[in-house]
Amino acid sequence: MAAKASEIAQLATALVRVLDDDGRAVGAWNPQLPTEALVQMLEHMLTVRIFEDRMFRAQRQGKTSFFLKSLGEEAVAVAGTHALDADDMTFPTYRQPGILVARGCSLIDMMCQIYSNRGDRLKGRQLPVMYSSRAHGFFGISGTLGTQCPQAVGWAMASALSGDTRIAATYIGDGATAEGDFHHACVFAAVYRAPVIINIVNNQWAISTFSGVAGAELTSFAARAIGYGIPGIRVDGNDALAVYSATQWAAERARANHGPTIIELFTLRVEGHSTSDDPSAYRPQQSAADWPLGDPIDRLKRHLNVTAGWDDARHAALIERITSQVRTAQREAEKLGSMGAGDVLNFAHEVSSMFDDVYETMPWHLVEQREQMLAELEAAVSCQ
Amino acid sequence: MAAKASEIAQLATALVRVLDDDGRAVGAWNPQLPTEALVQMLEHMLTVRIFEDRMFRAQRQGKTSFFLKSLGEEAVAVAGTHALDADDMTFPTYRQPGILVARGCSLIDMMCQIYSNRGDRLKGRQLPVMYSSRAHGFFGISGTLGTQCPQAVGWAMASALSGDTRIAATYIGDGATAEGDFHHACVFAAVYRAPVIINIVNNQWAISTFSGVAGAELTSFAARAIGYGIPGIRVDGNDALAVYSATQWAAERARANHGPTIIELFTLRVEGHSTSDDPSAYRPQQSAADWPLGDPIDRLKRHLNVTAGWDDARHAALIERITSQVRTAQREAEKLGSMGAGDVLNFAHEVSSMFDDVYETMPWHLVEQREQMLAELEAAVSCQ
Amino acid sequence: MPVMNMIEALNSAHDVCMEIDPKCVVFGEDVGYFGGVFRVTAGLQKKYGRKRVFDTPIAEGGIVGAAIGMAAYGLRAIAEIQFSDYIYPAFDQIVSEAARIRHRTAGEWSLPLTIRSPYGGGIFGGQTHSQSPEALFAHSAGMTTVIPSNPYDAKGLLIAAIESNDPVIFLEPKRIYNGPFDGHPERPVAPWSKHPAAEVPDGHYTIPLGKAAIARSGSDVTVLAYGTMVHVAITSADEQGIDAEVIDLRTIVPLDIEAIEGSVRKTGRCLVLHEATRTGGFGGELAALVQERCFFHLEAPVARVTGWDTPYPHALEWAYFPGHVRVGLALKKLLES
Amino acid sequence: MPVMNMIEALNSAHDVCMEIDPKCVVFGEDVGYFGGVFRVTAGLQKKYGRKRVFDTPIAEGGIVGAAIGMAAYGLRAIAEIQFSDYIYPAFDQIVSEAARIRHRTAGEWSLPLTIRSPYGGGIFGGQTHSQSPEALFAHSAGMTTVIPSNPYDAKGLLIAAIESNDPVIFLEPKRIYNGPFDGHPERPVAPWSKHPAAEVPDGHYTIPLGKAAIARSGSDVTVLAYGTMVHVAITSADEQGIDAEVIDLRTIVPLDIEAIEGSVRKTGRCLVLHEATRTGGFGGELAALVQERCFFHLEAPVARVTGWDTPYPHALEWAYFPGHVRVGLALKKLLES
Ligand SMILES: Cc1ncc(C[n+]2csc(CCOP(=O)(O)OP(=O)(O)O)c2C)c(N)n1
Ligand SMILES: Cc1ncc(C[n+]2csc(CCOP(=O)(O)OP(=O)(O)O)c2C)c(N)n1
Ligand SMILES: [Mg+2]
Ligand SMILES: [Mg+2]
Repeated sequence: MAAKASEIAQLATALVRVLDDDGRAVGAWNPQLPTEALVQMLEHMLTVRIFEDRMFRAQRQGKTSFFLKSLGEEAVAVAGTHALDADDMTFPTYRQPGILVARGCSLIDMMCQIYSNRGDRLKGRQLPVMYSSRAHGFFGISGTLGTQCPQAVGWAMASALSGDTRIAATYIGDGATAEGDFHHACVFAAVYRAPVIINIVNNQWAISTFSGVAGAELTSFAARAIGYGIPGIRVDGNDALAVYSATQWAAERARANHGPTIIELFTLRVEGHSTSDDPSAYRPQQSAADWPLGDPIDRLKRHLNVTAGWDDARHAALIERITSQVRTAQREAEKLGSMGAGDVLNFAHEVSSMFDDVYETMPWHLVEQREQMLAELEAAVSCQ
Repeated sequence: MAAKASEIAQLATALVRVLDDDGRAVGAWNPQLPTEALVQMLEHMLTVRIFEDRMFRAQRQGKTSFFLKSLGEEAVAVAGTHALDADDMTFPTYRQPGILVARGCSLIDMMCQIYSNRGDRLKGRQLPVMYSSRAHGFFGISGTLGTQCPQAVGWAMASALSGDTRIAATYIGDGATAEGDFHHACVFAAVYRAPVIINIVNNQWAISTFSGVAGAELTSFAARAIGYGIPGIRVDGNDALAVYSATQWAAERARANHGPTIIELFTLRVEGHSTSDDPSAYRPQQSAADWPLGDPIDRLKRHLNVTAGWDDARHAALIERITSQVRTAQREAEKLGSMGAGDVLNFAHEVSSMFDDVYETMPWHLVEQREQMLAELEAAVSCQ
Repeated sequence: MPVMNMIEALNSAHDVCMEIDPKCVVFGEDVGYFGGVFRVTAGLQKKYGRKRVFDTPIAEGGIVGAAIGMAAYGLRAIAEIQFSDYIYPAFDQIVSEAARIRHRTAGEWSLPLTIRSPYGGGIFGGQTHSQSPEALFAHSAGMTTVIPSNPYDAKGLLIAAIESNDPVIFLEPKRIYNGPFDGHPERPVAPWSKHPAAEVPDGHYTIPLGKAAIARSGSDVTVLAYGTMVHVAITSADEQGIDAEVIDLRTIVPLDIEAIEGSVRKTGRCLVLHEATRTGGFGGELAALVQERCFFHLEAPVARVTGWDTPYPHALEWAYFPGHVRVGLALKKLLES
Repeated sequence: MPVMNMIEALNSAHDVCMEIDPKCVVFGEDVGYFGGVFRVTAGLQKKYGRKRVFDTPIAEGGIVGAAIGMAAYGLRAIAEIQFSDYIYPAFDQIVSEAARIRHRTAGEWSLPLTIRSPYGGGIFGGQTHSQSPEALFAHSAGMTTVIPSNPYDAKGLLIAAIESNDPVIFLEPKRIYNGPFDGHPERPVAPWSKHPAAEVPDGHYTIPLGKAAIARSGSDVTVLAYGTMVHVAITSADEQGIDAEVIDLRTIVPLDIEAIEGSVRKTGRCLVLHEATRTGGFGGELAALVQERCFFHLEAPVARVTGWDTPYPHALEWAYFPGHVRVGLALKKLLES
């Protein structure tokens, strides 16, 4: 940790890499992980990709209202999570389903959320992919960008002042770093030396605007760290080993009470922002082969090829196993309904459940409104 | 400009000074100003100090509700303003009355604002020292910290896109840099290369908290600039020549369309935050002789001593002239009333004026409320 | 006469203003090159250049803060907040600054500033793409808050807002961007083209801020509504066969109190509608005003139909939305009491 | 029984909670070493240490954002916003986050979080040290909003707020920190010591959130008030010799609707008071509710007395404040109609 700290100033504008073009792990940041760990990472990244591919198609088939992929960014969430302890807390954005996958969340559970169906633990309240899973240390996603950052810092402050060793990791997109909340998070993290990792996922796009509109033409996002006196590291986000290693370094620092780290994960949003977006209106089409940093899955696969005899047959078998798991999960999830399954007035959830959890105990005005709603629904039915 | 730009990286954590301990102007940042310009600066700084001293006492005598000094920080506002063009726009905080003084605003006008009296152009609407003066390129002060920063950037963006050569300068306290607005200002300034100077007045205190609570223990405030790819300069804020020179450099840069500069002005809030504050509860008393960077007025005076034969007699005469001007102004201002002059219900302003300027044309509900208020005041009088 | 949907009409309002007044500038997240996520500013950057139409960083507080500075400089700033659910980071700049600068500087500065933002539900946007925050701005003295309900009004009101020398919040009911909505989610979306208010002149015209319109005349009950709810009100009255007068407020502050009083004095009954959560919503203000000013004409209490006091639930959207059933029941009850 | 002013009572509430529950943490601008600009947290850092009582950077959004994180961790977070005029930078964290996290996570996380802030005018604080933003929070489903009017209630309500598992906005009427205020600015300030509600037990007790108190019983008219206005209401009724029942709401959401209905059914008349600007203020909600629920008992429209729809003007403060004259006139008019 100390040795690497001396490089700190440059790290904010450099690009930390471990995997070279031949798939070899090189340099000081090589985390020297055992093969099983690498295979598991690969499996989790593939799971995310296959899962998202299917759910994207499900949305296109009208089975839910909205979907959004992390295609090309799988290493960011998966490898980062592998470097955290299982009970470290995460405050992600919508683009890190890899955290849930890496922590073993059931795919059915995630799909039910996407379908807002009877199995959705969030009771149909949230837009697809706005997961919440306390069991997996995954804070409920907000649709509002940036808000999770100071929350993560507060959680980390609370952990530190409680003498707990758990740390927090938060994620924010390149675009959202322009929000005041990002600044608040950095100031508070610095001032209280909070045990937190602030991950800036620079996928180079914020809907239709390239990262220059967020300031990337002038310096790196990791350089923001310098202004707060926080270590900042710019990492190749498509290099799972580099992501792992930088995260591990930051996590150890935080756990040893040396304070926060800002990690910029340089990657690429390969597809549109979401199913509501058509990127052909603002940028040229790219094929996976052209991804500037390479496909993170291919790169890890190549590494396993070179170092552990991972061959195409095993890779294909893994893909097949995952695909079949995903397919099974989807079937199970769809048994519990999907949004497009009935008409819009055929609700998967007890409608009155929307009044639950507004407060711990329901106040009179919500009780009244709930009754009014039920009467209204009855009237609607009797009209038909 | 180019020569100095090469030093930029270090400037954010260094301390730019011109005046040495013997009062000589040394080094690359010496602005080489003619004596008359220096004497005028001295006069403006002295005016601020004498003016504030009297107004502070007026508040203590019950002539107004509130007051706040810039004691020890006179060089920041005065020397900075001298380096700007007269029609450059400023977006200050409450602690830069020196801008108005340096731009020749009448002291009576300022006093009337402080007294909220009949002469107050702001019609008694604003807390004392929350001046506004379009004629002097001085944007109306907000009580809410930090908001002026992105406004200044927007003004500068507008100037640039209109092909105007005027630039904007804004000021923010060390404490208030923690606000999201500061971050927004920096991001927008960087992205649009706005012709703006963002001055961070690090007077080491924010009411009762020292600048460490805003992050100063980890790095300088000027270092924030690095994270945005903006040049940042840390300047001895009690060295009028250094303040002048850094401002001039930044202003030329901005006017030449090279974009924004962040200047940290390191100084000291010598007294309490305001008349509502008792600093003895949170920090030891200091005498002027102990000010870490020296009294900015003494330092400029010494420089004139050494380089222009400015002697104690001339200095005393200048003080006397200013004191008498301030006294005369005060007498004139008080002829127009002061807050404590009558009872609290004896208003210096047409009370119905509070309904003006809420909108360009008064809507019906304000017309009705104004009538109701007048009826109420009549009833109050007839009760007595 | 050209036929436009609401997006086209709003786009045309921008175009007309930018053409006439070189001081107009348009900006916001994804507003420039892309033309806005709802395409309201499509084509403007190409036509007027990147200096006058540009993308901003994702920082609503920065957008409004910079817009205030631009307006203080003398430009006419037109800012888009991508969804009104995301206007809160700009709340301080709006209520502490934009709303107050004319007053606190005693008129030294005024702010020709329009903040546009899509609002409301009905598109399965979940809790952060469905909110109706109008009441918050109505409570901020100095702000004008405008909500159109059809293409013709949208264009005329937006031009009036842009030309106003005061800051205006301009909330666009996103559910009816592409067609009026009768409150029946199960029916196919009707396009604007069949609606008379889709006839929108190409050129410049304004609809005065602070003036309501009678969207449906009637004599038995007055319905106060704005945005999407105007259409729901009309459908509900038609369906129930109730002779309701539907007043489309168009501007909620300043309010067209004369139109309201005139109608309520005539009908003696009043129903107030909005999609926003009920408690503390603008319906409270409307109900309060109506009973203060028309009490002795009222034959029944002023009733409110609103969204529930919960976040807008994604999949349960159509149990949340105050649709034709809720409005119809309220109308019937009001006429029975 | 100890006699306390409101500041002492609030300080004692903190002390009691911190003593009982090691999970309580207190923070805000100038809150730690200095003990707060109004001294509400004086002595706490010394007693409980810098880990549990600390100063924060000047960033209200950061304060509330971090507080949410702390509460999500499991602490009981007690944050001070120095003046409620400065709560707007935290508005997004409050309404988009604090208010919604229990709901959006279906109860996976709840937030034991209290945000205290002095509000209201009457101290020549000018437009940014005088505001009353309660209506904004009342419109945010998920928030509880509490406003005490005397030392005894302040302590009991604050302990209840701190012990609540939901986020609470706790607004403290700064004008009556040091003594009750009858609406006569020309009179010397009366200290709390002469007021019965200044008798405050040293130890733990709570006043339930959502329950009003009858501050003055009467039978001719019901006055709904909270904070400073409770005292103005009592004085005005006394001065006018009107048999008014003054209800101190104490919590505005959830509201004690039974207490309100009970009183209005009895008196048949209702006056609603607040210091906040009128349009869109919480008075609108109150008036709407009262006429919805007690219409056929009302002999006159529900009336409102409020601050004007302008910024709070520094030197004209006492023409702005809804004092005894404005309230007195309204009471008389209400009884005459
Ligand atoms: C406060 C806020 N403003 C605007 C939006 C609308 N919005 C949703 S995603 C997005 C782009 C985010 O870009 P980035 O932060 O880079 O994350 P990415 O989508 O690339 O992962 C925008 C503007 C929002 N959700 N919240
Ligand atoms: C948004 C906001 N939060 C809090 C305050 C209360 N307040 C007034 S001055 C002050 C300290 C400011 O310190 P700094 O920015 O260093 O400026 P200085 O007073 O030292 O010039 C605080 C917290 C405020 N005015 N605005
Ligand atoms: Mg991005
Ligand atoms: Mg300071």
